[in-house]
Amino acid sequence: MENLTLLNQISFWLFAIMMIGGALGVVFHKSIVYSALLLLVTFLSIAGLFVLLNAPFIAAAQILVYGVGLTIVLIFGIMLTGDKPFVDPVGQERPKRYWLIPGVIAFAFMGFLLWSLLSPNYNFTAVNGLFLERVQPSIAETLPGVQAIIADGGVTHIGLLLFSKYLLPFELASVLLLLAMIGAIILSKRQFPEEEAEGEPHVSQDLDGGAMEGKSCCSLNEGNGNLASENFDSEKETLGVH
Amino acid sequence: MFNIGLYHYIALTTILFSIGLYGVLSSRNAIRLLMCIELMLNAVNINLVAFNNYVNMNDLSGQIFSIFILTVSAAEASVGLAILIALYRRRSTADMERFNLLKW
Amino acid sequence: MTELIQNIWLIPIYPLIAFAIIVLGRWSKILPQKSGAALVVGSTFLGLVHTLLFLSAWGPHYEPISVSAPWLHAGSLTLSMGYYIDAAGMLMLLIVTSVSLLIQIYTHGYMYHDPGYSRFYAYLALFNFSMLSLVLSSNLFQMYVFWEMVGVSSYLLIGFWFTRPSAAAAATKAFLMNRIGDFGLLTGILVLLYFTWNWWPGPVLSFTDMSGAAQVALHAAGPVGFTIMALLIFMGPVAKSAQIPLHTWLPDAMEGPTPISALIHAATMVAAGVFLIARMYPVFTISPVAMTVIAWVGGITAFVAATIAITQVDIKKALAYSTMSQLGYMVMAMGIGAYAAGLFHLMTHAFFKAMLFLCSGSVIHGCHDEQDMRKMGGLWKHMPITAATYLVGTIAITGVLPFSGFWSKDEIIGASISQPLLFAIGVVTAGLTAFYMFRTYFMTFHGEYRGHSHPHESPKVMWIPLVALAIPSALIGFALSGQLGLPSFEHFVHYGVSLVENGPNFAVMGLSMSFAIGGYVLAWLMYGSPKLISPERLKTTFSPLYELLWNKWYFDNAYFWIAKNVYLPFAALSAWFDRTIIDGIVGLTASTVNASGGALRTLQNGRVQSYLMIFFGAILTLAIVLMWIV
Amino acid sequence: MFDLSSLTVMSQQNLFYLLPEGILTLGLLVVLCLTIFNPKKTSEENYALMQVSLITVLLALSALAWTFLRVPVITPQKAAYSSITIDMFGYLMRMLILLGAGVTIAISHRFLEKNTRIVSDFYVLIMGASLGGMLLASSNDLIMVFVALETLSITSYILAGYFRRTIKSAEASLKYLIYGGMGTAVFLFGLSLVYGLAGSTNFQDIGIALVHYHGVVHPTLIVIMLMIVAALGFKLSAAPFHMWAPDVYEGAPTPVSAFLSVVSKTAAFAITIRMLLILFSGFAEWAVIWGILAVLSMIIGNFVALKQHNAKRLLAYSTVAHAGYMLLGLVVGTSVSVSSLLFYLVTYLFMNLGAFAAVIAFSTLTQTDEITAFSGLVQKRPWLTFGFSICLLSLTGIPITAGFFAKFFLFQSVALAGPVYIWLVIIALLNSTISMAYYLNIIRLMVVKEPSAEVEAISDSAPTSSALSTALSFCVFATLLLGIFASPFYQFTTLSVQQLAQQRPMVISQAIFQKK
Repeated sequence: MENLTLLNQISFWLFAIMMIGGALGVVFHKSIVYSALLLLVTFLSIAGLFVLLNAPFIAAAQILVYGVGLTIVLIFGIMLTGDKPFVDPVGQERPKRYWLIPGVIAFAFMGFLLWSLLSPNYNFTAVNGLFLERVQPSIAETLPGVQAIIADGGVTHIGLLLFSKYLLPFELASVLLLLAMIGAIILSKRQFPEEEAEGEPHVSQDLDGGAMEGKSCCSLNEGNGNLASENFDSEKETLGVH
Repeated sequence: MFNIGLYHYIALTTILFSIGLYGVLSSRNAIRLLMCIELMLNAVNINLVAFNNYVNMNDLSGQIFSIFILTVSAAEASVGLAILIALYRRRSTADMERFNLLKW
Repeated sequence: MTELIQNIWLIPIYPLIAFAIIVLGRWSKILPQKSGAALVVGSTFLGLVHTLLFLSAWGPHYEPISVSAPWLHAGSLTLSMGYYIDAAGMLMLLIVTSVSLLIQIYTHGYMYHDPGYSRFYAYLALFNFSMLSLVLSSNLFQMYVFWEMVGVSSYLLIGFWFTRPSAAAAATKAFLMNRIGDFGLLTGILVLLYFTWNWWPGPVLSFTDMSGAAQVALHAAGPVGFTIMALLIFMGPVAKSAQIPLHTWLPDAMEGPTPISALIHAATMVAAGVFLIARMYPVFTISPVAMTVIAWVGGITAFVAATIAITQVDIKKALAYSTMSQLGYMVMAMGIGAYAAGLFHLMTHAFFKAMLFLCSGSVIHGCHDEQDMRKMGGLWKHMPITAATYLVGTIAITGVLPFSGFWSKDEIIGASISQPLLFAIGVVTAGLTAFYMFRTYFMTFHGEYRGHSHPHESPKVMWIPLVALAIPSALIGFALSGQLGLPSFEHFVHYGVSLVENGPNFAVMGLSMSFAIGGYVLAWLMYGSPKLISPERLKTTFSPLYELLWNKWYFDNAYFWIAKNVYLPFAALSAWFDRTIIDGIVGLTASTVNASGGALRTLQNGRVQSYLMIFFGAILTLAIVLMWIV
Repeated sequence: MFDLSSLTVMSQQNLFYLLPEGILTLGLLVVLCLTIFNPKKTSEENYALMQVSLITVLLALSALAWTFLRVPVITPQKAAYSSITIDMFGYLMRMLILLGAGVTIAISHRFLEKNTRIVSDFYVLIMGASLGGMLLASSNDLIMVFVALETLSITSYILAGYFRRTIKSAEASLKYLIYGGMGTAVFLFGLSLVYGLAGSTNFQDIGIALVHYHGVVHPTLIVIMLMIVAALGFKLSAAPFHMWAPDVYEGAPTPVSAFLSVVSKTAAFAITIRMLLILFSGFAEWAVIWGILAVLSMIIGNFVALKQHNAKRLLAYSTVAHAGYMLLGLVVGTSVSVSSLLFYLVTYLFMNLGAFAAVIAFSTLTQTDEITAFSGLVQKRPWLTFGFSICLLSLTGIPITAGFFAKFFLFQSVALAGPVYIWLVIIALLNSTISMAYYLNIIRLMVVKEPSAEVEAISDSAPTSSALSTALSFCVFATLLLGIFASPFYQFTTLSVQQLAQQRPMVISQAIFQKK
């Protein structure tokens, strides 16, 4: 038992460091592709934390939905929008305030949250929660949630809840997924059959053809910003009005 | 320090949330920005599961909440990518600095 | 007869029906082009007949009648709607129906060739509906509702001629100025409601219970709070009756068609402010400070507007400032407690000022849309009826003995004798009034015609209303002065026990009339007398042309000398103050708002990440605020 | 202790009350199937699909009325395992959302046909968003709140980018998604903390759990409040969380802007009021936060609107300002003020939808929505001008229109709550005086100015969509009618608030309602 606790602690720190490191990598790595891979690392570490938190089902779902599904979708997105422009142009630094102000805000926010959530005078167990650390293991094991986890990782319990107590949100989520799918199709499809007659509306640089290869788009952001602003002006004239 | 408890998790999620926040506020690439939103939502997920574990094990509603967040945020991310691609077709860039036609 | 009394609410409904018929008829193109006049005039005539029948059935003691029905329930607040008619209301009803009847007839001639003929009549009907409803309102809230509606319809009418860009600006200015007043009025109403929340025995805010409510509010709010409340309410009349400092819209509003100037900006709508003061008299009378403020605002307006009127060359603007000045008299009368005198002057002024405006409209019409008096002159020959009626109006307003202005205005001056400074203002203003009115008269109708078009008398449909209005302008003051054995005006219209001595005071009247005659003589010397030197003699003795011109310039120089040293500095100062300070303050407020709007707008820089920074910055700031407070 | 056997069978879960939502879902699927299996998409078919959608919404509305009359809600009922509450407040809000959705569908048809070839999916998305909004308005569970809110939000993101071929629409959509995603993240963080404090997702349980905190200055509670306020403020477009609104309103297709400004806002107000009155009824700190937000929204909304030259952007800032007025009702939090706020919402729905309908009608005719282009419209389209003017006057708060009474009721309820609040009312009145400048400017342009080139170009034979003109007339009519016959609606709102008060944890003993 003692070894198991130790193992838990070691795993916690391992996952925590991996998670934070991965997250920092997502934010700070120059290449967007590496960012996506580091995001995968973060997701998997979070799945590990879920296991530690007695939520094996969520951990599995995390790996399946985030670790596999979402990361792949993101990588598809990266490929569709090209790789090169996403390395921040060398020698062309953004103004300081573009990272300074966010940094200040994020730090202040973190400080505020840490201060108010971890202030020693108050804690989450004061009201009616059952803070397991303080509960005798024998009592803890009588809790339905714990029993469900012990039995089959909580799968049955979660399934029953989803189809009873949370039936309505569940059904609504299915409608939501349907709508999101329709929306994603509408938004990302290049041309619908009924639009063939009118063709693509003329835009200064219609880059649909070159988008996959990620070639022609590079010229916009590489090198100096003047070129980009010129293009920008020409685009301005063709804005749709509605 | 070595006794892992609820507050470790809260501190962890707070840090993760803030990293995501910094990323959203500062990143220039729209896809990176979407990733950072996912980071923030993941922080919430850990929060919920941790609370479920440490505060109330009478049922697994916290875990179910996080399942819903999982589902919905995946939908949101895919819609976000679709929008980004639609915009990319017109602007041929994913640079957040250039998406400022609508202003004032 | 009881039906007549019970159904008095129909009076505003007639014009509403006319409005609906015109709008729907013109929309569906069923109604012929020029049928607006018949409908609207008919509806107003019905209203006038109804009013007169009601008057005959009402007596003998003329007890106020109040009927209310619940209208809106909002929580524990129940607002009601109904009608309340007393002598003051009856007076307004008579003025509005009779004056607007004549003006609507006149309009047919004036607007006949205007493409917006039907639209104009529709707006007129809408205005009549709002105004009559305002007059009949049974409680302050209902009155406020129609007060705003009157503002909207007047906005539409001032901006009627969209071909003139200044008209649109004037309309907006009028509306915004009025809104500033209404803001005060509404705040005042809310404050009054706040203090009398649970008190009202009958319908909330009804005029019948107003005196009790005033006492309750005074008790609850204390004198200071009560005075602030009364002054907030007074802001409404200040804007509506064009009192300083919210008056600048009225001269600008002259951009509207002249019948509108006559109806709205002389006879009815601007008088609504005075009427509101009369209705809220129970509130004002128990606050001495408020009364003093009212009296002084009125007095200063009367004087300043009169001095400005001296310099005006646009005939309608001169009349507009004259209106302001006379409204100042009325408000001053209210402030010094001469309730009856104020309303008396309201009535006589409605008749003669409406007539003066219609005359000016006739002149403008006859001179082919010329409003500059320097390009008129000698019109007596071309339009004798207009000139004669204008003369009647001028005499009436200056307060020469038997004419109506004498009785009403001098009653106000007489009543103010207890406050010497106001009295002096009143008397001096009477002199100024005579001067500027005769100045307009001489400049327009005497001397040589200085314009280029061919002036002509207006058609019958236009001059008949002039003559019809000239009769009450001349006689109604005398008739109701109590000198003829008839019951006097105070007999009908009074507020409790009169606070000051009412009725003619001949010593005072003599004084003010002598000032008026002084003004007249001065005007004659300056503008009337060049006519003594006939143009023929100018032509025959052509060699001393320069000399004669010199002579002409001599008169003008004399005028300029007097004017420069006596009148103009002050008039110019007033005008400057008016344009620079008052408009400046208003403009400065507007530009401050505008500038801060522009500054706030730059925050919206199009970067969604900046927005999010503000989002989180706001959360953090709110957190600090909360930590601070809690 | 949670016991699985306590969960009864579906038939006992009051699902009867969810008939309108069911009809809406069914209609959504029907329209979707018709769209998919009918690839030709001629103009007639699109029109027919619009009619089907409209009929669905009307059916849902009548189902709402029928369920309401069939089983009167005397006390609040729980349904679907207490995921949602059925009460009069919910009925009112669901009615408003359905009305807003119906009007949006009616006003969008011609506009969509002019601008895109993919028409019918729009209705599917609108119905989906309304479904989310309706369930949000009556939800009683944090998970339900979240899922319903996201249904509303995600469909709104899609709708904002519906004209994906125009840059502005796509950009608006992306901005909305990013801002909304952050809003969601913050909201969820707040909700997770609520869950941590209470150990439950059910409103009643949370309310009871939070009773222990009344009167305690708890930093965690402040975090929760701020996060929830920020997220809901984003949905309500209250300053300083409003920054997305002008950009999105300008960029999005105009019917979507109308939908967002009315339906989305109504649903957001519904959940705000519900959470505030049931979950957090015992915390006085809210008043301070809402007060700051209200004043900021009024000032920013009105001041910046003065400088706008695009009608949609102007209306966006005007919605910010109106959110500010409405928040005054929450600042005070008495039953009278909250019911005045609800009445304001009812009025706001009609007048704002009417204004947007007029802008849509105009831009369908002229392909522009610059304010200066409206000049002289009265000469070409007098009835459109009339309707627009009535809506604008109502937004300004001129008497006899409903907007005036809404403002009057709201302001008097706030002013009567205490001397402190009179200052708020004075600020609000000053602001509504300022707002006159920009609202009247449009009327002035339309009525008294020479026609602009765009207006001159309108041909007399240009067709007007009958659905649009019906919807506009309906809004104008309602705007006028609500002013004169406000009482029945007001009584309904009063009853709604009473039923909300019944749902709060009993321990507080209605303290907030005795504040007056």
